[in-house]
Amino acid sequence: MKWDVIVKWLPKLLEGAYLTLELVAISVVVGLLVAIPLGMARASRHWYVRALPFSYIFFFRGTPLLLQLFLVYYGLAQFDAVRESVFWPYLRDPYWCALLAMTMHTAAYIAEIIRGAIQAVPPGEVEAARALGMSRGQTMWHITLPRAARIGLPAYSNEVILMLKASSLASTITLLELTGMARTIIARTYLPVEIFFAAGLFYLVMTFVLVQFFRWLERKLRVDALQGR
Amino acid sequence: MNFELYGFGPALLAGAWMTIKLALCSLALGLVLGLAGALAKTSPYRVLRWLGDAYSTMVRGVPELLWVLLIYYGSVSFVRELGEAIGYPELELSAFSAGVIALGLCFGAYATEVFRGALLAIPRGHREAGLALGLSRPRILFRLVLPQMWRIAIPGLGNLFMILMKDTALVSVVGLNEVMRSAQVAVTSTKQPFTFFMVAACIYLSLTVLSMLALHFFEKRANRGFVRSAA
Amino acid sequence: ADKLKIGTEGAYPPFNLIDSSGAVVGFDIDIAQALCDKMEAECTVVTSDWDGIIPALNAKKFDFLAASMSITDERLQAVDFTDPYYTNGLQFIAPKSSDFQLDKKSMKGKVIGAQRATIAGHWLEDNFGNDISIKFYDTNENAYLDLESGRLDGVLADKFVNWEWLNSDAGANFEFKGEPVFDNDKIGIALRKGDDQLRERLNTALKEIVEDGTYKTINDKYFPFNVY
Amino acid sequence: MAEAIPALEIRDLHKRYGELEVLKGISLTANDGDVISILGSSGSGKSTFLRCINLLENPHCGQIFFSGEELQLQAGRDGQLVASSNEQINRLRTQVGFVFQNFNLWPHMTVLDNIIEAPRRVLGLSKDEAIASAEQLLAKVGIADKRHVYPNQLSGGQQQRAAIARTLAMQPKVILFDEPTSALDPEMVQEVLGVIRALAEEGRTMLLVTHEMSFARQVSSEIVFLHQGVVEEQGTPDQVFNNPQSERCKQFMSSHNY
Amino acid sequence: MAEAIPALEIRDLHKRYGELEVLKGISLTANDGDVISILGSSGSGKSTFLRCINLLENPHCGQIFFSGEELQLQAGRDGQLVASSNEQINRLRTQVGFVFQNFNLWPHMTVLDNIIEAPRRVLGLSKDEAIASAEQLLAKVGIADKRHVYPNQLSGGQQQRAAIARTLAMQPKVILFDEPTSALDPEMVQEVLGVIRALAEEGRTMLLVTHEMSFARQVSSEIVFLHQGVVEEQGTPDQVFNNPQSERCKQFMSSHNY
Ligand SMILES: Nc1ncnc2c1ncn2[C@@H]1O[C@H](COP(=O)(O)OP(=O)(O)OP(=O)(O)O)[C@@H](O)[C@H]1O
Ligand SMILES: Nc1ncnc2c1ncn2[C@@H]1O[C@H](COP(=O)(O)OP(=O)(O)OP(=O)(O)O)[C@@H](O)[C@H]1O
Ligand SMILES: [Mg+2]
Ligand SMILES: [Mg+2]
Repeated sequence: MKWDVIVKWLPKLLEGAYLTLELVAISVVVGLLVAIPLGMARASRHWYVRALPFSYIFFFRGTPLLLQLFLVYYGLAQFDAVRESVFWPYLRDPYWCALLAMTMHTAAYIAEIIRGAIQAVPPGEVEAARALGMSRGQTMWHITLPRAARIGLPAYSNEVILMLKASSLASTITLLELTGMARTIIARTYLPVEIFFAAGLFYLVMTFVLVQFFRWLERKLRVDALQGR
Repeated sequence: MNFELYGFGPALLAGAWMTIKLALCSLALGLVLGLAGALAKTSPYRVLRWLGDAYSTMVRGVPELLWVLLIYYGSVSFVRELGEAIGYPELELSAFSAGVIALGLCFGAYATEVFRGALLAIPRGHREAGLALGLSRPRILFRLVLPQMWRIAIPGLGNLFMILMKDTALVSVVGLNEVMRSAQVAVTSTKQPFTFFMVAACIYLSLTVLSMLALHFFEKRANRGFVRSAA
Repeated sequence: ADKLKIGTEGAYPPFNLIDSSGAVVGFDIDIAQALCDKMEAECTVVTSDWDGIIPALNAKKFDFLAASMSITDERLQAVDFTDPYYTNGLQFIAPKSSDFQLDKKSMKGKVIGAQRATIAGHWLEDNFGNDISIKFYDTNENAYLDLESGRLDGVLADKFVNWEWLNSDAGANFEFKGEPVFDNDKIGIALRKGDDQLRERLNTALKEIVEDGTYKTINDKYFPFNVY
Repeated sequence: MAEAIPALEIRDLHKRYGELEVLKGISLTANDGDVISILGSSGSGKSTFLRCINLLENPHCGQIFFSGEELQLQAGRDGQLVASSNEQINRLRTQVGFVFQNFNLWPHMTVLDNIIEAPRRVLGLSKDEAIASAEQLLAKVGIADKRHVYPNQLSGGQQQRAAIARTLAMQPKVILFDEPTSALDPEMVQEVLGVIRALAEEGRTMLLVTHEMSFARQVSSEIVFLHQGVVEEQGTPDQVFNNPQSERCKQFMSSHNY
Repeated sequence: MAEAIPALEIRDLHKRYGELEVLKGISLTANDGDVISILGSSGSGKSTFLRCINLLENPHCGQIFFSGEELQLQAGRDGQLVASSNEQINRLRTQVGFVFQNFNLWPHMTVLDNIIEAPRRVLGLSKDEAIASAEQLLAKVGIADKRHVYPNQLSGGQQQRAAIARTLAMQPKVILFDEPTSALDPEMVQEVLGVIRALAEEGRTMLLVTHEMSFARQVSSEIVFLHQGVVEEQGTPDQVFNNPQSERCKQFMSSHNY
C-alpha cells in the first residue's frame, strides 16, 4: 500500500467527496419535498388522485437510475427543440442533469416510503384529530405526517445511504464526484487498489456519519418509545 | 425502431430471465439476513445489537459493486482451500452464487432497517399478550409479530426489491449476462443505444409491473383486519 | 489437443463483439482462433466485463486474453504479454464544419472527450492539459453522443474505433482531423504471470500466421489498411 | 317560533356494516344544557351512534342539525352519506367534542402537547394561552404532574383523563362522551361528574354513553335506552330507572343493582 | 405442614420507573379458590402490580411464588430483576392468565384465531379441540356470532369479552384480571361475575383490579386497597367496605355511593 500516493491525492478526493455530498444532500432534501405531496396523494382514497403519482412512481422506481441519467443527459440532447430551448444552458451542464435525475429518482422511492408510513398510522389517532375539528390538511400536517415520519424514518435513512452510493453513477455523465475523481486519478497513477481503498473509506465514513445522524434523530423523535402499552 | 431488435431479442429475453433468477434468489437470502439483523438490532443483548449495527453499517457503507467483486474474486483462494480441505479441489464459487451472496448481503443490510422500523411500530401489548399466554418467543415472532410487521414493511421492502432488481446489473462484472449487459452488448454491435436502452427500460418496467402486482397482493393480505378510518 | 479458454470483453467492435446469435466475433477472435489452430489447441471464447477481466484471468477463469489490450507498464505488473499482434493509434474526430487545428492556440478553450483510463486521456492531459477542458466517459459511445449533441468540440480515440463510428449513420457529419497523434500503441495477448510456456507457443504461432498470410487475410476482412 | 332551536338534533339515523344493520333509525333532540345518557347493552350501537354524529362513521341515511344548521350530506360510495362541504364539517367539528372509548391519544406527543395541539391549530390560540388553559384543565382532572409525560407512560385512568382534557380544551358547545369513566376509580368518577355538571350549567350540551347506571342517573337530564339499533325507551332518569316500560329495558335495569 | 401451600404468594415487591417509585413493597397471599380484588385510585400502581406478577414488568425487588415454587429472578440492567430461567417463566405463564386493561387482541387474526392460538401452540390441542372449547367460551361471554370477525370490527365491550375468552381458553390456575368489566354493561357484568364465581368454585385463584365497588364486593373473598404503592388496607369485603380503618380508604369508599 502506497500511503504517500493517497496523501498526495487527498485534496482531489476531498473535492470529489464534497461534490458527492452536495449532490446527495440536495437530491434527498428536494426529493423529500417533492415526495411528500406525492406520497400523500398516493395514500388517497380516490383512484383519480392516486393515478398520477402512481405513474410517476411506477416509472422512476421501475427503471434504473443510470438509465434515467442517460435519458436526461444524452436523451434530451437528441432533440433540437431541447437544444434550442431556454433550458439548454442548464441541461447542457451535467451537474444540473445529475441533480434533476437523482432528485426525481429518489422522490419516487421516498414517496412510496411516505405512503406506507401514512397508512401505518393507527386510524384512531387520525380520527381524534378530525374530531377536534382539525381539517384534513391540518391533520395531515400536524398529526399524520409527524407520526408517519417516525414510522418511516429507518426506511428513509436507507434511501439516503442508497443515494449516497448511487451518486457514483454521476461519473458516467462526466461529473467528477468521489467515484469519478477516483477513477480519473487511477487513470493517472495506475494505483487502483490505493485510490479505491481511499475512496471506499470516504464512502464508509460518510455512511457512518449518516447512520449516526439518523440514530440521533431517532432518539430525538423517540421512535422506539412509541410502542403502546 | 427495428422490431426484430436486430436479432438480439432472444438474448435480451435470456438476460431478463437471468435478472429474475438473480433477484429472487437474492431476495430470499436478503429477507432472512434482514430479519436476523433487525431482531439483533432490537434485542436486549448488547452483543447482538452491536453485531446487527456492525452488519448494517458496514455493508451499507461499502458500494454494492465492491461486494460483488470482493465475494467473487476474494473468495477464490478461500474456496479453493476449503475444497482441498474437504477433498474436492474443483470446488469453486460460481458467478451466480457469488452474485446472489453479494446482492443478498446488501439487500439484507437495508432490509434490516426496514424491518426494524416495522418492529418498532407494533404495539408492545400484542407481544405481551403472547407472553402472558405462555407462547414461546419464536412463536410470538412468527405468529404475532411478523404477520403484522409485513403490513408496515412491505412498501419499504418493495422499494428495496426494485433496487435489487436493477442492482443485478452489477453482477455483469463477474460475467453473468443479465438485462443490462445484454443490452450493452447489443448496443456495441448495432450502434443503436436508444433503441436498446429503451428496450431494457421496458423489460425492467414489465418486471416492475409484475413485482408491483405481487406487492399489492401481499399488502392486501397483510391488511386483513385493519379498518381504514372514514374520517 | 489441449483445451484453452480465451477471455475477451465482447464490447469493442470491430475487434471483439457479441453478435445477435450470442457468438463472440471480431478481429481479436479471428486472430486468437488462428493462433489456436496453429498450436493445435481446442479453444473456447468466454466474455467478461472489462473491469473484471484481469482478475478473472488471474483467478484462472481463462488462460489468455485476446481483448485488444494495450501493453502498459501498469498491466505488466499484473500480467504478462505476448509480442504485439497489432498497433493502434489515436486520432481526433470533429464536425466536418469545424476548423480544427492541432496547435495549442486554436485548441484553446475547446472541450474534448475521451474514454476514461485510456491512452487517449493521458495523451490529452500530457499535451493539452492546460489549454483544453477534457471530459472523461465510460465508453466511447457516450463520448460520441455528446459530440453529436454539441457538448463536445471533438473526440480523441483509437483510430480504428473512430473509423468504425465515422462509417455509421451517426458519424455522417463528422470526420478525422489531422494526422494520428500517437502511433505506437502496441496491443498484445495477456497471460497469467509466469505462464512462459504458453507465451512462447503463442509467440511462435503469431510469427507463423504473419508469415503464411493468414494474418493478412484476417486484416483485410476488417480493414482497408494494414494494422500490424 | 316560541320554541328554542335545539343544540343538536338527529333524525332517523341509519348505519350498517356490510349486511349488519347497526342503527335502524335513531332520532334524538338535545337542547342547550341537556345531558343525555345513552344506555344499552354492549354491541347495541352506542359508539356507532356517537361516531355517526360527527361523521367519524358515515351513516347511510338520516339528517343531523347543529343549532338548526343542517349538516350537508351527499351520497358517497356504497350508499354511505359523506359530508358534502369540507369547510362545514370542519367548522362543526370544532364545536362538537368527542371523547373516545379507547382514548386515541397521540403517542408521539407529551400530554401537554396533546392538549394544546388543536386549540393552537384550529382556534389559533398562541402557545402561551393554550398552555395556560391546558394546565388548568390538567389540574381539574388531577394529572397536572404528568404534563410532560408521554401517553404510553400513563396508567389507564390517567390516559382517560388526558383524553377528556384534550376534548374540553377546545371549549366545544356539544360534547360526545363515549364511556368517559370506564377506567376511573369512584373518586375520579365524582370529579368527572362535577366537571360535566359545571359544563351543563355553562349551557353546553352533552351526549354520554356509559355503563355506570348511578353515574348516569345523577348526571343526566334525559336517558335514552338503545337496543339492537333502535331507541327502546326514552325519558327522564326517574322514569327510565324506576319505571321502565319495555320488557328489554326492565330486564337491563334490574341487573344493575347487583 | 398443616397449612396448605398458597397458589400465589408475593413478598415485598418493589418497582420504579426512573425516579418514580410505583410499588413500595407489596406482599400478598392467595390460596386456591381465592378471589382477591385490588382497589385503589387511578395511578396507584394496580396495573403495574399485576404486570409484575407474571413479569411483563420487571420488578426491582421482591419474591414471587406459584404453588410454592419460587420464580427464579436475577439482577438485570439498571437494577431490575429478570427471569433467570426462560423455561420456568414460560411454563408458569401458561398457568397464569392475564386479561389486559386495554385488551391487546391481535388485530390480524379473527376472534376465533385469537382464542385458539395459545391452546394449540402451548397446550398442543388439535385445531378441532381448540375450536370446540373456544366456541363454548365465546357462547359463555355472548359473542359467538362474532367469531369470524376481526378485533377492529368489534365494539369495546365485545373486545373485552374476546380478551377474557382468550385468557380463559388456556385454563390457567391463577388469573389476573385488569379491569375486566370496564367496557361492559351491567348485564354483561353479571355474566362475568357468574363466570368468575364458577372459576373460583373450580378452585382457581383470581386477582382482580376493578373500579366497580359493588362488583368487587360481591365477587371477592378478600379486598386489598392500594394507595401510592403500598397496601393501605386489607381484609374481607365487609371489613373494608363497611369499616375501613385508614383515612384514605374511608374517603375512597365514601365516594362510591354517589
Ligand atoms: N412506562 C412507564 N413509565 C413511567 N411511568 C409509568 C409507566 N407506566 C406507568 N407509569 C406510572 O406509574 C403509575 C402507576 O401506574 P399503573 O398503570 O399501575 O396505575 P393503575 O393503578 O393501574 O391506574 P389506573 O386505574 O388508572 O389504570 C402511574 O402514575 C403511571 O403514570
Ligand atoms: N368496522 C366495523 N365493521 C363491522 N362491524 C362493526 C364495525 N364496528 C362496529 N361493528 C359492529 O357494530 C355493532 C355496534 O358496535 P358499537 O361499537 O356501536 O357498540 P357499542 O354499543 O358501543 O358497544 P360497547 O358498549 O361494547 O362499546 C357491534 O356488533 C359491532 O360488532
Ligand atoms: Mg362502544
Ligand atoms: Mg391500570
